[in-house]
Amino acid sequence: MKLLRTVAFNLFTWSLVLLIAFPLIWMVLTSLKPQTELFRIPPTWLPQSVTFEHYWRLLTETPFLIYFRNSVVLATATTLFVVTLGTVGAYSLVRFRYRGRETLALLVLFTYLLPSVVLIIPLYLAMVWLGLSNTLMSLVLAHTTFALPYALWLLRSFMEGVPEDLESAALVDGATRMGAFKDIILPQLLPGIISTALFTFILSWNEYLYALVLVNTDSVRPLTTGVMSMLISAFNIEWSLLMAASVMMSVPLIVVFAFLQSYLTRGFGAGGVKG
Amino acid sequence: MTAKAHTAPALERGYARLGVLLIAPVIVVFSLVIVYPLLAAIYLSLFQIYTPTLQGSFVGVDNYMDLLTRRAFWSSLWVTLVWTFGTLSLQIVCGVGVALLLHQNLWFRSLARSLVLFPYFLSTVVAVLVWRWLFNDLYGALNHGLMQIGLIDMPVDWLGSMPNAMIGIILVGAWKYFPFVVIAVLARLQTIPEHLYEAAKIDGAGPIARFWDVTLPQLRSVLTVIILLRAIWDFKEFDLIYLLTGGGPVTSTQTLALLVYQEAFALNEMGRAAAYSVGMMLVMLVFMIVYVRHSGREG
Amino acid sequence: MSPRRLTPAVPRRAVLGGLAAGAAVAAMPRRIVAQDKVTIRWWSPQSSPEQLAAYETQMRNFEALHENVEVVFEKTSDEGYAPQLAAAFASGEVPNVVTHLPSFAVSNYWRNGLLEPFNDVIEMIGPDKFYEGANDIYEVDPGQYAGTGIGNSAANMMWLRTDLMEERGVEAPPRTWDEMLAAMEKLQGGGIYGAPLPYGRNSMTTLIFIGFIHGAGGMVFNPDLSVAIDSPETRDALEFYKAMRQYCPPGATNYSWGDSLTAFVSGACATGIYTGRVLINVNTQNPDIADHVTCVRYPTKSADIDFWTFNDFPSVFIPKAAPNMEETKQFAAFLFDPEGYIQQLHAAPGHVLPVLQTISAMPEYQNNPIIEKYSEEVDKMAAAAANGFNLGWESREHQPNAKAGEIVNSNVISEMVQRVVLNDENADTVLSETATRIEEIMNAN
Amino acid sequence: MGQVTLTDVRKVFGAFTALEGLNIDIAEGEFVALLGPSGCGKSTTLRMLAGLDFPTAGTISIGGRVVNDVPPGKRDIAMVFQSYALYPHMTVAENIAYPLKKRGMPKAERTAAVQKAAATLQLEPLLDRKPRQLSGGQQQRVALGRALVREPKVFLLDEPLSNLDAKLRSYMRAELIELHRRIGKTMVYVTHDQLEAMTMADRIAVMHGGRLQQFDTPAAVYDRPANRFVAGFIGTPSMNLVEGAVRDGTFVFAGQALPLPKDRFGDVPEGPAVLGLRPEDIRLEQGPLQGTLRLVENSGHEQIVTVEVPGGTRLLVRAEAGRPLSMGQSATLAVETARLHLFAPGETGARLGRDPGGAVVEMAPRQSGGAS
Repeated sequence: MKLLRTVAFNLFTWSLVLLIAFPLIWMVLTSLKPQTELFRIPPTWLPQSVTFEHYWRLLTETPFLIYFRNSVVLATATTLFVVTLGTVGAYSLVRFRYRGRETLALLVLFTYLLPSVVLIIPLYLAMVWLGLSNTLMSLVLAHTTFALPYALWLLRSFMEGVPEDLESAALVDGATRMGAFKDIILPQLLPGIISTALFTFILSWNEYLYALVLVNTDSVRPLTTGVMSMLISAFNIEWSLLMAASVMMSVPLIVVFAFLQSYLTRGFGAGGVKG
Repeated sequence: MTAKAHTAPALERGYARLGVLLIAPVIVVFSLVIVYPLLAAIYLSLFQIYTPTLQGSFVGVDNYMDLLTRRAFWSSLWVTLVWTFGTLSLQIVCGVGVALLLHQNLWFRSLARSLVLFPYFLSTVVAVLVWRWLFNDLYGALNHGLMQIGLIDMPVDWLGSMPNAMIGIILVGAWKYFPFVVIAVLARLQTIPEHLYEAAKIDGAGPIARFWDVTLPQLRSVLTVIILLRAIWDFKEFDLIYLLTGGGPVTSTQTLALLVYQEAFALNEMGRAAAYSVGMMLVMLVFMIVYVRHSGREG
Repeated sequence: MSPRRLTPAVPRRAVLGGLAAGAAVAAMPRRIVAQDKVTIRWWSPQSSPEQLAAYETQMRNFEALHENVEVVFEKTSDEGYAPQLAAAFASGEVPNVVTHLPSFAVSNYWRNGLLEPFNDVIEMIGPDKFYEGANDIYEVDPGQYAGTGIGNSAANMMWLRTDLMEERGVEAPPRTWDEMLAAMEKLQGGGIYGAPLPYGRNSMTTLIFIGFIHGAGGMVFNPDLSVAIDSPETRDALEFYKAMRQYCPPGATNYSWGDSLTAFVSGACATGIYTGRVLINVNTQNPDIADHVTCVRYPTKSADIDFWTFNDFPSVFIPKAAPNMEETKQFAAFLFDPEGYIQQLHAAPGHVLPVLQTISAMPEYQNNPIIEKYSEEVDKMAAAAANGFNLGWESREHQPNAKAGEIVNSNVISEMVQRVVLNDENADTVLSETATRIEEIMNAN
Repeated sequence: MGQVTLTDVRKVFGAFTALEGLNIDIAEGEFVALLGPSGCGKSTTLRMLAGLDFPTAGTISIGGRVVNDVPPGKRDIAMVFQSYALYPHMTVAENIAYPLKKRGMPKAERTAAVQKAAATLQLEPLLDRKPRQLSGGQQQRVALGRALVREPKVFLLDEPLSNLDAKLRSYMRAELIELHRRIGKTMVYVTHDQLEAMTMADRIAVMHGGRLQQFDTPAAVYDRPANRFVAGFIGTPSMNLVEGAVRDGTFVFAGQALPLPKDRFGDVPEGPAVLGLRPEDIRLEQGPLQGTLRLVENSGHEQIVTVEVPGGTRLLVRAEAGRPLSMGQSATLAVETARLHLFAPGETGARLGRDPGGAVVEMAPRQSGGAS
């Protein structure tokens, strides 16, 4: 009886899981179908012949790898920048007392409300003034607009989860504030930092609107807009290539995910969502 | 030395200085990438401006009068609210439900979790492409599958007519973002002490009663935060809707973010776009304050 | 209409200066521009792999002739060019040459004082090489050109499957709307739809439907640019467009160019509506039907109403703020150098048609498998495109309409189609509201 | 060397005054307990000594040096936290070595010092473990080890035993006493547990509401509480405190009159006052008070009896084990009048009258005293 219940539960849950994952499975299947099979009516569920030509074309005939490199550089730089600023800033917000601290914390929440659409043009002008227009750096700064508040907010809760006594103990033991930060707080904060870094990376990796407006050279275009403009045009929608590109865009995320999934969930548990 | 020590807590001031120093980079960056564009947007909203040149004339509050009197803003606000409410509730219900399932003992639980969580990490562009391909009227798997199992005879037009288009974006939005709820709820579920359930069992509570009386109250704080965050993000959502329906049919799925984009870049009315976005922020601010007040009082 | 009215009182610096006032960034140093090498940036939304290869040839050829010049191609898109150019103009960091935007974008930017006069370039190319009247659309003031065409396109050709026509007993291509509906009745069925007309809220629906308004004998604007859309002809067009809905795939409510094209090329629809791009796509993606496609001009309401071909006049223009103007103009003219220009045209044979009659005549141009195989169709399209119009210029009598871009982008016309066809709203109400909205847009700024 | 002095220390958090006019003088080698209920300011005092909090006014000096502006690490102190605050990512050895490392001690010396401290505290087998692999008592010893190893002038201990179970706590208490005896360093020990304070400290500083109430030896605090708060706070079960008035050389309450010894209370003016009587100073014998037994709690070695006297006042009385007592029984009470206390009314009403020795009790709490 109990076994039966277990089996039924597993079957039910797994069919639900597969249903949720179906679009992803379909994406992979489509990317393996030859172009001629793609537009068959009715569609075939499983590819009748499997081909990797779309992947090959993507890598050899299109600037996909350039976009890919740009995305990697962009997301990594954004992550480094935002997490560094965020960690130090969160330390300041949580463990120091000075005037305006509370207001600042409130402001962070407020910046959540800003729609990206509003910021684009002024931001673009600022980038030009800074001499950064049409560079990856301009996207790094633009991504900061949404990534930094989020990172700061996450890291703040993680920081609050680090017992204050640890820092006090380090101070008494002879460390300076920064020494205690480096020796004691950073190692304690590491899971939180990793978790925040992952979220930041993903946000930046997936961003579309700023990338659409702020850069227009293939040499600095990231994957999101690169793939869209390359494969969806007025004269063709290359679904098979798109699906192949989609799979390849997701590969780094899969890798990251496979290795660090526990950080994501555990990180959240450690205080990320306590508010 | 003694006299100085009496009056000034120099050590404390030193620490405060260090604290300010540490937050300074954040403030500088915030001023550059958030405060300045925000002020600029408010400033721009007082002009009538041709987007490509940013040339324009001062019109005072005309753009705000436009906002109040024209239907566009209000109908987009309504669309935004429908979308936000629809997708958010679906995200919460599915998120909590799936989290509860994944919290149980499941075969290959870790794999199942990865599969479920993955849509959240997928690029919006990819998610939209995959779904547009699924929704495709002629070659799409969704119509084909539904026809095979006999639910429909003719392909359904998923994104081009109402209410399908709204249902479509709500569905894709929920699919894309419910894993966020799953992650957070799952993390919280793992910290609910087992003895609470045991106590409830001893008191004779069945599984459903245990969910309502034990699980849900324990989840409340986390749900409060999730709802706030997701509501803000959904309210602002641009990529997903823009790429899925572009706001159509007619303006049935044109949310405020899309309206702002259209005013700014299709109609070249940067001033009005700025005014609309300021309006959009105010709406969000009001909702947020009401929500925070409300949940603060309950909690 | 006077250009003065479009250039408001406050100078550009007023707004920009105000923006700068609050921003510390204003004080930051500008990027140091590389000195010796002159860089020319070229933007286009058209960038299929074949076209890119052609561009590459043109750029390298030019660089070979001008040692100190480096040309870089930067891709934009039909959806993305508006915000990107907006950002570029706003910042002054403009590209040197922009190609393949619709002609009405050119007049819009010109009216706002953003473009460099193009007369010099036309002189360099040789005004007599152009087809007669090819540059009329760019003549913003008498003798003053804002740009020129990089090509012509006949966007609303009706594509037909001759094999299906034979099989289903359709003897001749339809000439009138009634014949069209009759043909649809026969052609649809067996998993094949009649036509991939666009009903989406996008520019394709707008542009194609404007063709149908003209097909009913109506127009959107009177020659003096007063709004003329609220007319019985538009009603007829809406009615016909609505009647066609049942012959279009369900997803046509969201169709844009790519979807519509693919629907014909994949064999899902018996007819198509597109430019000559169909030819190359059919040959590469669905060779089975490649021998059975042909095209005619799209039917009109009755045989006494003339065909109206939609030609978006893919353009070339130079932003006024572009640096290195001398080299820029030389490069713009060089785009029409036969070797590169023909390769560019061959990248999508029949899609972009030459604007220089000297080119059409060249054997190098004619010597292309697609153009040879479909010479009849290509000729038909060339003739149609040469007499084509668009919303920026609805007839020879019309003044150029600088607001056409905003009207297309506002989706006001595609929304009108959707409201009547999809939402079944009352056509009279919708039409009068549409007319009002168009007037508003015309009067804005 | 290890003397600690707080002079007129005041601490204000926003609108809340946490400490007011605090003066404490701790001698070299002394073991002082800061005792009081939670929120009395004892932890704040300790944190200010450590340099983790900052006095709003006043001076703190350690070893004769004013340390207000000296960062914690340079004050030559060591601190043991209630949570132990062991660094979770370091092994036991690394934890203990951390303060030495921060002072730049070479590695070899560090290892030797760690070994020595570990030997003292029997931590050798645990040196390579991480804190989370240790029991509470072991963690406690590591925290002590980390404090010991750097040989500071002053030890600060913040409720170090409160997270241990009762048995371990009494064991560690003895250990700490032993440790203090052996190393002879100044120790400041914060606790809310009077038993710890009474058994371990040379002197106890009783604090309440941000003020020092009494600072004296355990015996003095017990026998001569400086005010009503100290009287009620020290002692288990706590002292009976009865509101009434002094009239005609007697203490009058609820219609009863208790004669006051003239040598001690002859100078006390008439008027409202509070009578203090420890349970062991009342006996269930023939005496001036009548009462009824309301509750008898037998703990094996003694019985605590709640007696209700007319007027409703309830008094706790300590009685020897084995004596037959039952609820509802009536009894008379004898009072050891020589040991009764009298306080001015109010929550911290001062002690009234003379001590048995004859000196008039100071009206203000005693603030300092010589080393005992």
